[in-house]
Amino acid sequence: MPDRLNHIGLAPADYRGSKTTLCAGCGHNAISERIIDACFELGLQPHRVVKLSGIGCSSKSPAYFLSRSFGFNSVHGRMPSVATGALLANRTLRAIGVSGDGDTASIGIGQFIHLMRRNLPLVYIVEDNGVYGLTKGQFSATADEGQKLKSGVVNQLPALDLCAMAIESGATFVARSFSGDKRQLTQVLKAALSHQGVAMLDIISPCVTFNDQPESTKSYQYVKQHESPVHDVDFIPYFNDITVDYEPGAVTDVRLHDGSHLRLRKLDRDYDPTDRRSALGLLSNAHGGEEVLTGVFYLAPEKPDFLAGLNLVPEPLATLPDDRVRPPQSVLERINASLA
Amino acid sequence: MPDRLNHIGLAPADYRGSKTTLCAGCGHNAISERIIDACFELGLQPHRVVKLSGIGCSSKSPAYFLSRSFGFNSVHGRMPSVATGALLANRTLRAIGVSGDGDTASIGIGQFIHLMRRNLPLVYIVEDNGVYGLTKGQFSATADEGQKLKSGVVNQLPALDLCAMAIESGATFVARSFSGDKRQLTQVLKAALSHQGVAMLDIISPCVTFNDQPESTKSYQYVKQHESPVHDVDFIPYFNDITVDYEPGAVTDVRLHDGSHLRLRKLDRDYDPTDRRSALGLLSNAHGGEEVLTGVFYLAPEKPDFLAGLNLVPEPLATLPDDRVRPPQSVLERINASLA
Amino acid sequence: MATADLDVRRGAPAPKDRLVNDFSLQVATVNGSGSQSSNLVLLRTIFQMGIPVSGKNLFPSNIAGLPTWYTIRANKNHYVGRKKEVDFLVALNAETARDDVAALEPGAAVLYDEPLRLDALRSDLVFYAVPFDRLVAAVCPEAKLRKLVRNMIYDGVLAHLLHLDLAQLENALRRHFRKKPKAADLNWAAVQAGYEYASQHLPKRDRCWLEPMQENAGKIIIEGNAAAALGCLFAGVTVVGWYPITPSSSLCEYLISYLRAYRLDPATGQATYAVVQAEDELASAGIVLGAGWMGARSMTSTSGPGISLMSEFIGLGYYAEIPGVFFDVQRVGPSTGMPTRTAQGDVAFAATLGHGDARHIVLLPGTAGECYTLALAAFDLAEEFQTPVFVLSDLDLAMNHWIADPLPYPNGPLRRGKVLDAAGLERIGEFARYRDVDGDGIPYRTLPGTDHPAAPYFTRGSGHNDRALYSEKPQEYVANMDRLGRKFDTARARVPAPVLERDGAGEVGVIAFGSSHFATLESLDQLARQSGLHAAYLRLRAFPFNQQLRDFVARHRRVYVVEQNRDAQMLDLIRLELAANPGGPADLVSRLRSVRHYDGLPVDARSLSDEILRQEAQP
Amino acid sequence: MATADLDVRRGAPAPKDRLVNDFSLQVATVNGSGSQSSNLVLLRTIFQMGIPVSGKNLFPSNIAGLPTWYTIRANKNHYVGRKKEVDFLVALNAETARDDVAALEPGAAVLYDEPLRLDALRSDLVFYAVPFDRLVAAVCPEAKLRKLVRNMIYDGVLAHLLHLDLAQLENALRRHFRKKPKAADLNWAAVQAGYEYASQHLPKRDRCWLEPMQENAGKIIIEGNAAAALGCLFAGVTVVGWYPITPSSSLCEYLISYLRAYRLDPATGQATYAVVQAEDELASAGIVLGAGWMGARSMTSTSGPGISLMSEFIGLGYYAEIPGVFFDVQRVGPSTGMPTRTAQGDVAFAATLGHGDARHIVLLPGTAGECYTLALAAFDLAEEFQTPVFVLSDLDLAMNHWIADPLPYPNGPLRRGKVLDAAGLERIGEFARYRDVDGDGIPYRTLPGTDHPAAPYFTRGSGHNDRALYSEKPQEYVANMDRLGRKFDTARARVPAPVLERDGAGEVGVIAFGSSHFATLESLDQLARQSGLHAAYLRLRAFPFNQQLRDFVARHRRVYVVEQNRDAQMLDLIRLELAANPGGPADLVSRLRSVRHYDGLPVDARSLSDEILRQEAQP
Ligand SMILES: Cc1ncc(C[n+]2csc(CCOP(=O)(O)OP(=O)(O)O)c2C)c(N)n1
Ligand SMILES: Cc1ncc(C[n+]2csc(CCOP(=O)(O)OP(=O)(O)O)c2C)c(N)n1
Ligand code: SF4
Ligand code: SF4
Ligand SMILES: [Mg+2]
Ligand SMILES: [Mg+2]
Repeated sequence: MPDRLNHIGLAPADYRGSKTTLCAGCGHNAISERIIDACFELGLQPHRVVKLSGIGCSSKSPAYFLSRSFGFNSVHGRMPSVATGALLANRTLRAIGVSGDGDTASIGIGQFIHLMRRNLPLVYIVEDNGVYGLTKGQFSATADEGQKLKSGVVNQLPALDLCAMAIESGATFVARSFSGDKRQLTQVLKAALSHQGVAMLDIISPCVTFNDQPESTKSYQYVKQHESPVHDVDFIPYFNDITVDYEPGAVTDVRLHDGSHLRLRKLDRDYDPTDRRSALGLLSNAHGGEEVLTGVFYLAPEKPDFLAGLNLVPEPLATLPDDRVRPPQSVLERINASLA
Repeated sequence: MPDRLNHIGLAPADYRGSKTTLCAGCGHNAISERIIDACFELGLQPHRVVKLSGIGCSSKSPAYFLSRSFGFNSVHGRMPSVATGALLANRTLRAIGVSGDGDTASIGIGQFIHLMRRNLPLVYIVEDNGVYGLTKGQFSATADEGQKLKSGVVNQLPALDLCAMAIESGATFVARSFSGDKRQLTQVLKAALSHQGVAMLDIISPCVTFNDQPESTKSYQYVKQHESPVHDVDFIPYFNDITVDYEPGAVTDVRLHDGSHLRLRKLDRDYDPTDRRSALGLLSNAHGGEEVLTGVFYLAPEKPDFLAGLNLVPEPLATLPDDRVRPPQSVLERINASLA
Repeated sequence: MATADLDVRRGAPAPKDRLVNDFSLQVATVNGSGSQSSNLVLLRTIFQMGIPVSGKNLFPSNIAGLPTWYTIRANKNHYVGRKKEVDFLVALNAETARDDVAALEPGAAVLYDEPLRLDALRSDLVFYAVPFDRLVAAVCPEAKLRKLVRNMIYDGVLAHLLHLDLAQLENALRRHFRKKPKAADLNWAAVQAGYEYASQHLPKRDRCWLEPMQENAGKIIIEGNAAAALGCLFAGVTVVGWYPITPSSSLCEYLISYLRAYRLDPATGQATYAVVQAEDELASAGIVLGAGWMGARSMTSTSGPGISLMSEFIGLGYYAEIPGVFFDVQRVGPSTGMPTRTAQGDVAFAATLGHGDARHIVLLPGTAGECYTLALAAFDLAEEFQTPVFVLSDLDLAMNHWIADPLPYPNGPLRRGKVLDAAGLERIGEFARYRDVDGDGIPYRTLPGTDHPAAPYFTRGSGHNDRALYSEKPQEYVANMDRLGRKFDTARARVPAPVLERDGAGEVGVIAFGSSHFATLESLDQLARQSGLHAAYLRLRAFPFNQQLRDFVARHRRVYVVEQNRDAQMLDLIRLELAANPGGPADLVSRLRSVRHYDGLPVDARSLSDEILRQEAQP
Repeated sequence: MATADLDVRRGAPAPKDRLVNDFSLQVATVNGSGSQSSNLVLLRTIFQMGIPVSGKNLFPSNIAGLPTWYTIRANKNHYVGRKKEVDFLVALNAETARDDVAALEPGAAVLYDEPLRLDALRSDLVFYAVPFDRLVAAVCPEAKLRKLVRNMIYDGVLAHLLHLDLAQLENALRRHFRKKPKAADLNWAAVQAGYEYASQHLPKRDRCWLEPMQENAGKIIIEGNAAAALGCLFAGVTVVGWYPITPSSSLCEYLISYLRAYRLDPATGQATYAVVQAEDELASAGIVLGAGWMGARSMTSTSGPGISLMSEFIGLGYYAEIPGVFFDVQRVGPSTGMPTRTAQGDVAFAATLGHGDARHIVLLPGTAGECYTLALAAFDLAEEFQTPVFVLSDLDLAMNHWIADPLPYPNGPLRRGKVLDAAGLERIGEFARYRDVDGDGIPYRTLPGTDHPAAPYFTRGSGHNDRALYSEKPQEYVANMDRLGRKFDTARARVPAPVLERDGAGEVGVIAFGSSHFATLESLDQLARQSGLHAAYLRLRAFPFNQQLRDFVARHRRVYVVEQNRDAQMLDLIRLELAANPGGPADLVSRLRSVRHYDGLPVDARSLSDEILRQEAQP
């Protein structure tokens, strides 16, 4: 059966990447799938897209989608500046940045805020699991207050709300979704990819390996009981992807692999995301609560993006011909004369 | 006439520092004076106070108050971590951190947010002038959108609201004041110095030398007209300190040295600062407006501070005797046995 | 190694062909598939049999699903460095099995999961097929748990084949699962199943043999990071700021668990320490400096990327003269390098870290035991010299298990340096923070909070005079810089001295440090035994260097500097040392030769010997 | 300098005692008091009189109120480096006046503000009192503006005393205030008032004399940072990420104004460049790398603290092979060091920046003209070698005014390196991002957006094979590292070669670089004239070094390496170069000697000569 084709004649396979090396059941893999779907459905030209990331399990994922696009796996927490340089050099490309909650909210919160403030036309995805996956399970700054590590360390600090932070800092598209919500996530991604300005997507993406609630007595913990007390997590069981599907305005309970529950609430259909003040109010009401609110919280489609503000020539700066970037000899002569 | 003494028998002079090397009329000098007043009035023991700062004109100012306290002028934008280490080492001291808007909102926003989130018992003062004073007048991230530099560069980015950021991040005492408002500033400083947790004070502190509105035709600009076009600002005129005094609930117009005006509004006496949500709402209403709202926006006196959460012994960790920090030989023997 | 005659299809080799307590065994598996317990139990069993042994985990930068190899080397001569050749392969990873088998030397043995059908690949190896799935199903009725215990089967098979002491094996296993008795029972059943299967179906045909020895009496087995953490514990560390990064994370994680166990006030349960997981490495470094300034024993641990980020703060620490201990557990390359591979690549960077002129004390543990003792020394040196001190470990040392002597209890009080309290200030009269009172370049300091009018001072970088007042005066600047230079010179005699590990015939010397130690020892024996080359061996333990290094070079005609980086960084530091301090033979610098290993794997003796012999053959 | 006989109270010295076009004048004043215009007008007047001259601003890390000194040196022999002795002092700062006067050599002249009454301090100097307040009041009725023009009075006084060409002075002044004619008039009135006062009341008694020459025909006068900015402009820079820091800020600020003037599309007014003031130096470095990766000519400028913060990113740039130009305008010490003092302290740090093994191309401009030409070269080299390139300037070179030849227009197209577009990919068939196709270690690259199926690749640090696929294979890692080493070796012959500035008698050689150049030239003349020592002089312009350096050392018995840091960083790099590449005389390394200057002031010839002579007197 031949693949269905999109309006530029490409098949879903043309948007795939290399085989994932993340854990089975990791939310990040589901997000990669949705990015593939969204790009396919929008009919983006893969070579007109660039992928950038920091460091972490999440930041590895650009290797697992769009292998026909260029990618840059840079340094921990500082991808926003790399993306800024890249887009300045070639404003004609669409850029997707993938980060983790450690990469963004801990080491990277400074660059995150300045990225939002600049409103750089970048789809910025935080694959948010509340932990440092790649370094084996320490807390990130989005971990819930009171959460407990295997070692017994309890997180006593409040979680940073990246959506509120983004709006405060000047972002023009701010949304939250869940890795397993195929329908909503694909929609949000498509909207973000069509937004002219920074689009910040905080995507809850459970880490099946480290984000476990020790008090839970279910599945994953059950396996854990029988595992050996080596310093690192030794055995990583195989999990299937979690999926949910629910309506705007509704609430759904997701059971995670560790047996804990996540309660998601979707914004109503009639929610107006263009009012900054009410978006912030909504988030400050939800902050620290039991439910995770999902949807597009804020949208300022008219605000000119950073590149627009620079009044650049339309062509990529990177490849302007010599005579457009080197002033003629007469200019130098004039300058020399003024200094003589 | 002998100086009046406070309740621990010290005179105001005992709280002074070395002679300032900042420009005459700089708001930062007025803030130093208020810190001296507040510490004197509270009767703090100077040797029980430490002063920390980053880099900038503002960050120099700890040398100009409390010379009987230890001070640490560290690196640009990263004073919060130094203060964290210092307070972990000796929780019995009171710490005052002084930063600038460049030091805090530009290079330092990451450490700022994590400091607020940790609720470290530090009085964190931002001497906020919207520019980098010490490096001669570039924009900081609190500069107003649309502001123009001498070179003609226009600030196209929205200003970060440090008060809103602080509340979002978890701060437990958040206020804004004006360097020239002697009465309010002293009060706020005293309250902050008495708060057990992080106290973030965003103090508007005009830079007489670089924060000039080119369209203004008054005083400072007038001088500028007659100055030579050297690359740097060459001549720095002498200005007197600006002072204001107005009532809660009232509005006042301050004329700055460059001839521009600053409109300040003081919170009503009956404003309730303990409600996080309304504090954020208030700030999001004020954001980008014409007025600068002053007062204590938010206060969460009950929230335990970072040091409390660590369950430390009451004495300074720095000077615990050997036998309290080195476990006895029997412990090592037990450990060795467990590894044998 | 006369392997050619071995008939791999027949019975066990004759005693003379056996590799008794002298072979390496590799388990090839998939990351996250849970073989770590089986491997550690195996390692510990051999350890408990009194045989020198080491275990090295070669793992990918990944949580689950990529190939990983665990190598156990048993060696009666205490050669516990990496050995390139694998004598016994346990092949459980379908993805790499063909390559793994292809890489073996003739005569090696392969234990494999039956469905992989590896025996068809080569005819010069000994193959043992084991039906893992069938065996595990029999012992573990609960399907869910099978994957967890499946790997324990090969411990049982190996018990039979290698002649493991079954009692020790059970002991090691129960010890491993001491907090989960049910898991212990289940795993032991799997071991037994493997053992039984092997006894019935797998007649011994390979050459690898274990026989009990008495070499480990009183010894411990420990990872370098755990030992370093214990060093910090017993050094009385009070403030820790850290940020996770492989391969350093486990240092702080071990430390946290030790602190929680042993550093709570018995009466109140309150902590005599504070640990902060910082938001990044800039912040960890700031925490270390803030705490050190305040008078605490403070530290962090990180790896190369973190050291890069700490450059500004550590440079400030040098100038502002603030103590602090910085563990750098080295790994390969930049952030997206090979973070789970080992290297000694930060030697030069650490020695002079920071813009402008700077020189740092760098300690170089060569054994797990030294991860402990040099951690202790680092805190003393940091406070005595009021300066950041590096301890350079690496992934091999830090994350692998090593046999060590029991860790010695430190003697004498903590050496906290020249700190003046109020009484001290009274005594000395005038206090000038940066004055060289004693001629050793080390000034006196006071701690914030000291209740004395002369105590407070204002801390900045280098723009100050000896009374810590702001100054841009040229002479005051030079005087301060020269004093800092003097202070560093004072350190030469006070840092851990190099160890003359072997004396040689005078012609050839070898210099090594850090985790190259065991491979170097083995290489020296190889060179002596196989080529009659009797080389001396000096093991460096610290920068700055002292006279012993110079003398060692002067005593030899050719001196090989062994290190695990591309750019011969230690060699360069030695060259500069010899060139900067002339005296003795004029050609000292030109006696130095370089032996480098930088492929991400721990260095092995054979590579060293080959390279030294290659260079010896040249003029 | 026979000054002893000078009768400081009598009339003008005899012609033979005069210092004609050979003296230094210092204006001591207070920061922010507005003397910069008077000083620049003075400098320009002397320049326009055809006399070689330089101006150095010694300012504090402060905006207003602290002491500052401006030194103008006029020298017929083109000695425009710093001279320690001041021949003529303009003393306007009450706070430092006593010290300033005390430091003068006998016979020097002092022009001072009358109320300071400095003439009572010493009897062996020539004093001129000037009533500044009275004079300025007369020409400037508006009290508010008096402070602004007050300093112009000393230009008038000096015009009389030093024999400045009045027409040139007026020309220079009007040129300076060209955009503010009213201010020009007012200032010119102040000059005239000073001139008149001096003519009437101050008979010439000192020895400093100016006479017109023809040395500056066709020359320009420029700060190093402005020249560097012009280099970037004509190199076709397109993306700039920067963060303010003294003394580098003015580089980007000049660049911004040039870009705004000359790089807008004439038709649309749209910019062919993008400049971002980043939030810090980590971000600037990230912007440079992101843009370089995308194919833009990108750069940043910073100083030491910024370089420290960029360590991780620049290290990544080396491994990921991304072009980018990094200007490091060096200053003294850490953040709270002496940020407004000059140094060459980042040489070693830049050469190997980053954890792990790394080697960077470092360019070393020695003149303002070279700040321009080496900026041009840096962009070509960065793209040709696909690597971060440093340009190391310093405060002295960057922020002071220097005479230079007119800046030459670059010839030939931009050299953008091995970039393959879609057509190129078609042509070559197989594309492997990190393959050494040409044997020079430099691979080919494609730019994001290239519309060809073979174009895209995934960029990471070092953990990849030659097709840019993730790999942890030891051999692939080593192969890549070795190729990077080869690439660096290729650079030896392609970076700007050292310049043999002087040939000598063969015995003694001097090596210098950067802003030490002019002092070194002068010192060579001093040594020859005063001590008969005819030394050769090789000026380095880049790291890595090449054969010329080695040959130079081989041709001399003793080679002095001049540099402005404490730790002899360049000497160390040279030692390592000579030691690592043996061949030629065995004792090359031991021929090197060190001449260091690190007090924060620009190096001066006398200090160099004295130090060389001191060492020459030693065995
Ligand atoms: C400078 C630096 N510090 C630390 C690390 C180690 N490190 C790698 S990934 C990671 C955390 C990743 O967490 P997150 O961004 O949440 O990603 P996840 O793995 O959870 O998807 C850390 C600390 C690094 N690579 N670089
Ligand atoms: C790492 C680093 N980058 C840059 C600088 C240069 N620098 C010194 S002060 C300053 C800005 C200060 O601005 P702000 O904090 O607003 O203080 P202000 O001078 O306005 O009071 C900068 C960029 C530095 N010292 N260190
Ligand atoms: S460790 Fe967690 S975040 Fe990382 S790949 Fe596995 S499930 Fe995903
Ligand atoms: S430059 Fe501005 S901020 Fe700095 S001291 Fe002067 S007035 Fe204050
Ligand atoms: Mg995460
Ligand atoms: Mg400011």
